[in-house]
Amino acid sequence: MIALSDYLILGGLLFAIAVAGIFLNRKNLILILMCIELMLLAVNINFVAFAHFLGDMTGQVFVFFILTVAAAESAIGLAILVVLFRNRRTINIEDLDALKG
Amino acid sequence: MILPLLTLSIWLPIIGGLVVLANGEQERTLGRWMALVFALLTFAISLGLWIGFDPTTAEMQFVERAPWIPSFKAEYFLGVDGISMPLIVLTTFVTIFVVIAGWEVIDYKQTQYLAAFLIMEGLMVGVFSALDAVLFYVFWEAMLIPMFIIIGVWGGPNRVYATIKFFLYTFLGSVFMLVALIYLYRQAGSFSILDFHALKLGFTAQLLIFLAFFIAFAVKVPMVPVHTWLPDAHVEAPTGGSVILAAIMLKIGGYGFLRFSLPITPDASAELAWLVIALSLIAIIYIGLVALVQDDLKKLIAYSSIAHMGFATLGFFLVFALALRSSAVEGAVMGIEGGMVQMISHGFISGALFLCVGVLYDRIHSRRIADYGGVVNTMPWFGAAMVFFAMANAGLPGTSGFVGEFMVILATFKANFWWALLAATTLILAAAFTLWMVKRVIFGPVKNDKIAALQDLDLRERINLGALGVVVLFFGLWPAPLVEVMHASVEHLVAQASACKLPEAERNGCVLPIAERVATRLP
Amino acid sequence: MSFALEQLFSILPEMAILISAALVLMVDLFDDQRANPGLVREDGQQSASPRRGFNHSLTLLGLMLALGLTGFIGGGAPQILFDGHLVRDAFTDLLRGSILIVGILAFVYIRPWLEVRSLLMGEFYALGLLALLGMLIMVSANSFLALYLGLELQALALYALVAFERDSARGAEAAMKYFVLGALGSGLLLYGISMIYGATGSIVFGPVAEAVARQGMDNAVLVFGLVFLVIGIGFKFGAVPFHMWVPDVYEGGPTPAILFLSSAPKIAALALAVRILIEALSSLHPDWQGMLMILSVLSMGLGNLVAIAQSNIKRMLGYSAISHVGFLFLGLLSGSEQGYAAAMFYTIVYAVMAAGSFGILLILSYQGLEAERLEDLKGLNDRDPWYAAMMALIMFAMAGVPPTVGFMAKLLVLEAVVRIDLVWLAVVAVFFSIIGAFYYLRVVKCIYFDPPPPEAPPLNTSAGVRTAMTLNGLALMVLGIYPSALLSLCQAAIR
Amino acid sequence: MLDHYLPILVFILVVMLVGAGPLVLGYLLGPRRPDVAKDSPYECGFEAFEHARMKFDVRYYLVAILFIIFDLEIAFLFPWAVALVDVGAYAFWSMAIFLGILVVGFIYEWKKGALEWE
Amino acid sequence: MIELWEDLPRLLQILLGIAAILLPLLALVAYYTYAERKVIGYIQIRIGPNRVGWRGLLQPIADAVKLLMKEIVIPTRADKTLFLLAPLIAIVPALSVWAVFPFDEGLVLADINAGLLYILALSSLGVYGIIIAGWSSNSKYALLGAMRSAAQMVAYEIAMGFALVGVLVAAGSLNLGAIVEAQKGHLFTWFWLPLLPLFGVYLISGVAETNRAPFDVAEGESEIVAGFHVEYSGMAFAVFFLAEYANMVLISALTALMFFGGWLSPLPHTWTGDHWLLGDGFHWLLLKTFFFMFLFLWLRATFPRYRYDQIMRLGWKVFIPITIVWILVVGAAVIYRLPPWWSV
Repeated sequence: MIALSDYLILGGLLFAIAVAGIFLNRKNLILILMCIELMLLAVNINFVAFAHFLGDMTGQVFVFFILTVAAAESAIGLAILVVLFRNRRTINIEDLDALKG
Repeated sequence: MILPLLTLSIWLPIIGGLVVLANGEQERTLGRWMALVFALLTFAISLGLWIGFDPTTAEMQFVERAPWIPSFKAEYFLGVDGISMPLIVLTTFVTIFVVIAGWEVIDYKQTQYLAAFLIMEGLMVGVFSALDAVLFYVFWEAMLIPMFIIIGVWGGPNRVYATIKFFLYTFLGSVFMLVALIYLYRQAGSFSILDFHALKLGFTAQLLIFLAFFIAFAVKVPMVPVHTWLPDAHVEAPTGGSVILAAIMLKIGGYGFLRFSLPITPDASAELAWLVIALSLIAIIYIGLVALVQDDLKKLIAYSSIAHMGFATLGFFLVFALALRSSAVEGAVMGIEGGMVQMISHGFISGALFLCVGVLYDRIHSRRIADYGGVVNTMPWFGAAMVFFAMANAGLPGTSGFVGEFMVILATFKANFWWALLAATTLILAAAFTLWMVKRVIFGPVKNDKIAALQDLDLRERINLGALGVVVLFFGLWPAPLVEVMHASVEHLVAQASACKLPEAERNGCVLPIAERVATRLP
Repeated sequence: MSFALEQLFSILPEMAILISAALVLMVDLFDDQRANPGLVREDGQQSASPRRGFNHSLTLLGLMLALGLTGFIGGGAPQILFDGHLVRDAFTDLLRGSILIVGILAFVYIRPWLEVRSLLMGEFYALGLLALLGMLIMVSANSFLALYLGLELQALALYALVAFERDSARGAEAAMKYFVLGALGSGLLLYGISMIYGATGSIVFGPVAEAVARQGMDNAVLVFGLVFLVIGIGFKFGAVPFHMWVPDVYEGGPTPAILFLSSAPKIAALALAVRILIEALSSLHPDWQGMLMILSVLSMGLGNLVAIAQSNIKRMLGYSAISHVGFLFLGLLSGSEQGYAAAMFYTIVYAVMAAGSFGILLILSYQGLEAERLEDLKGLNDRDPWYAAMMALIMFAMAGVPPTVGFMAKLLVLEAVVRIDLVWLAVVAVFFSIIGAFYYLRVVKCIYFDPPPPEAPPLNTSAGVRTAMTLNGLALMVLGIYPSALLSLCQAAIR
Repeated sequence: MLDHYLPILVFILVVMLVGAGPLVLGYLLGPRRPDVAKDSPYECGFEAFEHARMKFDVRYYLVAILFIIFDLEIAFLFPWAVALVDVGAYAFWSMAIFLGILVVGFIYEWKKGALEWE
Repeated sequence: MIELWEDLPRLLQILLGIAAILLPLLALVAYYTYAERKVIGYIQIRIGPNRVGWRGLLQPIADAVKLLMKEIVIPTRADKTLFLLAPLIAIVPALSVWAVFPFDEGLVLADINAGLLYILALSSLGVYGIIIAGWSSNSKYALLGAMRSAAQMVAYEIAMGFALVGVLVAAGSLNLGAIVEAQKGHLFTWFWLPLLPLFGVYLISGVAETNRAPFDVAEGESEIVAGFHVEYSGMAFAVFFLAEYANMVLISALTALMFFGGWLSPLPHTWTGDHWLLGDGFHWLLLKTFFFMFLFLWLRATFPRYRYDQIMRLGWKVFIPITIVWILVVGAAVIYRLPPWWSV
């Protein structure tokens, strides 16, 4: 049987990959958006695992809401991306330097 | 008392200022008359304080106490004793002349100018009468705002630098005081300054609190290493700003020492009295020398102010050295009283001197000593006034300047001969820089065409300088009323300052507390 | 699953906001612009069509209604609603009210700007209302789920608002940065929540608090989750070192959006912190106190120091926001009711100050120029003494100079810190506040000491804007002189 | 419970084989005679004008976004539908409100032309 | 017989079950292509294939052999892996769905509670195959066709999903067997009547989902040649082809299951008893499925191709509002126990 800790480690790894992706990736914004999604999915794994092992439905319900929010988030993220691309003709992170103090 | 005189003298000018402000820039004549009326009214009310004051007691008088921030135990707590009351009257008195001085010469946004001074007056009265630390701090800091704007808007060419420097120096000093006040609140359970006076404190705590207060007040006074904002501010400020700055704002620092440092942290004050005294002596001598080489009229007066305030702080902190001898309590009282008299008389004299400079500046638009010479030829009345005030500044007997200096020097002699000797050099130095200045500006041949074309004082200026001159002369000849008013309070203060506030554990037999510890440090 | 109509009664303000958002969207949709070209004003500028203005009125009406309802249903014993997911107590009442008031101010200030740029669209209002709705849900949340949903509703609407100026490259970039880091923050927060859920088996604050109290700090999962929660809160507040988005967003975003994002969301973020750290995890106070302390000192330091170097006033205000966050953390980390009330007081006051400062920028920019450089404020006193006075008041309040309320706010948090014998922290705080005073003074300097640019037009603003700004500025003064009313509300809310 | 899903797993594996089998067979049995013309992408007989990875209309993106959002609504509707009888009128009216909000958004999209495809 | 079955190892049972489902299914799909040509031929008053075998009955076999022997052309600059993966992604979901399909009461390979969810999930995967095929071909026509058909499929996916929600509300279960059981009674207790609008939406969406005429713009020969699979040849093309027809069979079977009572007899049980022909049984399901499969062909022969914008409008602006309204109606009916369907 798969233990709770295995799920947590999986979730943690995915989460770490996502966070690392956000910070290390310097090329493509789409990748960042995907990392954000991955992050939320990692959280979902946690929630489902906990819910399963606690025998409590709340965690799964939470996952439902997270999924919805993730979808809305990616919708807005992509919309902003489109606006950005239209104005700057690039989605390269290194080119986003208009705002520096 | 039926009328809440203190509340009135705080809020009447503030409301007056707002009224003047609301009156707008168009109705200028109405605006300045209103400002004058408010200033006179306030003075009249504060005279009520003097008249109703009972000089036989050190108790707080005219007390008003109402809850303010209940959850915080901060109160609207006002009251005066013999130390603060004269300063309030000084404030309301000087403000009148500031208003008159700004009557015609201020062209740009005059109503804002007058309103700023009226608001400032209320706040300053508030500082002197607040007995709640939060209230005190609020007034203390709020003062900065109108002053900041006065210097910044109506000041000279370098005003921005000067005003920001002024603000930041004073702000820097005072925020540490805020932390100290909060700490005291935690210990005392209320923000009442009187409760702070009664509070027992350990030595380290006292030391830190003293330092926090010291930074705040030393900047304000100003004492030597942190004095550099003052010449800048004075030079750049408009005449009225300089007058208020020199005549009253500096006094707030001195007042702070008397109200906070000495009674709240007597042991730490004793421990560090040498520092204050040393700095005061440095101010007196070194700044006196600096004043000698100034070529700017205002700067010269500014430096002389620093030197004179050094006298005041010297007088205040003699108390520990004098408490050494049981017979010298009187000396200690005299030192503090001398300092107080010095502060008040300096209020009149420096105010008058800045007005004099203002008179010249309004005509010639220069403050450089080198631009003047032989003014007395075209402006005899002015020449007379200026010479008079210059002599008063140098401590000529018969003027109020003499009384304070004399009392402090006398007290210093009782404490330590060498200190007194150093302090006495001021008589020479002050005479040197003022008289030399007078010689260069007033006397001699008419220097240039501008001087030749000068008009003598008009009525407004005569009233101003004349009234101040009368006061200077009055207190110079008969200082008794002033000294009597504060006597009881100062005695009480000396008693507070020489009591040991350390908790039992830390006393180590300090029954003869301060005196002995001071004695070990005397040369 | 119990259902009673009274439960809906307690969320009437939220419902009012939701309905007005939907109405605004619909009204705007069916307002045919071609049939209704708008009036041409004397100055040749095309004013919005009457029905477009209707959006504005509808929004304000909805907010006022919500505010009235908040007062109407407020007070009384705490009510737990919807299976424990929502709550209505004094805390909710006060923060709801504050958010709505700040929201009303924001909408009043925003209008002329939008009007001049023909952006007076229903979407802006609808998004703004939805953001407010999210905040209201955050302050009434009693479970991690409700809190998270409110947070996201608010954040998503704000992301869109920042990107609202579709042709602005800087706006888009700011929105992207805000989005990525905001999403990252929510993700971290969520990860923390999942850990807390795993450790306690519940997402409702009450049971979580009980479970945490039982387990204490021995449970590694709990502490692990706590770290993520604090980081998430740090992101949402924009506390150093999670502040990267703040200056860029403040600088790049359109001013109205920033007005929105800098004011009321701070109150909601406070609710986030209070609900999580104080209601759910108060037993872990020793753990999070240290973390907050680090965040606080760093925020005050970096925020104030870097702000000095800014010439863009929006960016400067961004750094100033960071430093203020540092200050309000002081109240939170104290762990006492007094401290929490102080933090709350500070936050509400800050929201009002921020709304006012950006309001002035909007007043200055609505003529077409985007006022965002320090120079744009020059000579404001000559152009309009009253606005100058108000801006000066706001700046002094931000610097914490009495008698403005900024001082009272600082005093309260400092007291809270001194109360737990962290005098050194108070000294650090006041030290940084002196540095902070410098750049606020620079703004006042520009307003009062510098001559206006020769081409600067006089400021003709509507009576509504003037009234709002007057109330805004004077509130800072009045609250400074008489803070008891608000303070006692804050204290009642914390209890 | 997972036991029920075992057949599904096996089924999917088998189906993969069934799907891959013909491909492999076709690969093995069919000829392999590539030439340039045959392997060039179809463009009505012309040489390719430009890169095939072209930009396409933003409307596809809009559709994708709308799909995601509506699909998630469905995700909410599924559990609701199954549990409707147990939860009763409360659930029904909650969902009515939810769908009401959804409809507001839908009307918005409609009027804004997000659903148009001229 | 039963004992023998139960003594088999579990895996063998499963494999046999799978074979029992897949082999007939594949045969059905193969002969569906033949049926299509024949039916449309007769509708257009011609004969259709008749050379290979008796009446052309061996035609599908011949086609398969022919395709098997053809070259699988991989265009230059195509993403080879994805190019070959795409047909697989198309066919796997189309066939995998049958794992949870109940053919008769209790006759189901995997009796899971979330059967409908599984079907919905898998059938939405098919679109990936199309997108990947279009993108990896490195051809404009393929890409455009893929985008179009993807947009169309997702649009109708929503309508379909909403329609399924209606079924769920009516049945109160995600289990397909339970959904059939919920329709027990007679022809008029089947869900097609109370869910008439949803039935229509589902059926038409099904046609659109499978990119069949009249919604076959994605591969419209006259517009964009053959859409996403323009570059596919040989067996790779055949697999796409297979997937499409498998999907049609699936949609038909699901319609029969969800709206037409599956294996239930149209006559009330009280009349028929357990009669081998008139009573419930697999043959009813088969019959109903064949009917809908025929409907697919009929539609293709009858209707002209829709324009793309009309397709999108139909999906978004007609079907979605209808379904939303009807979900609420059904919900209210269930909650407030509308006779005759939910009077219990």
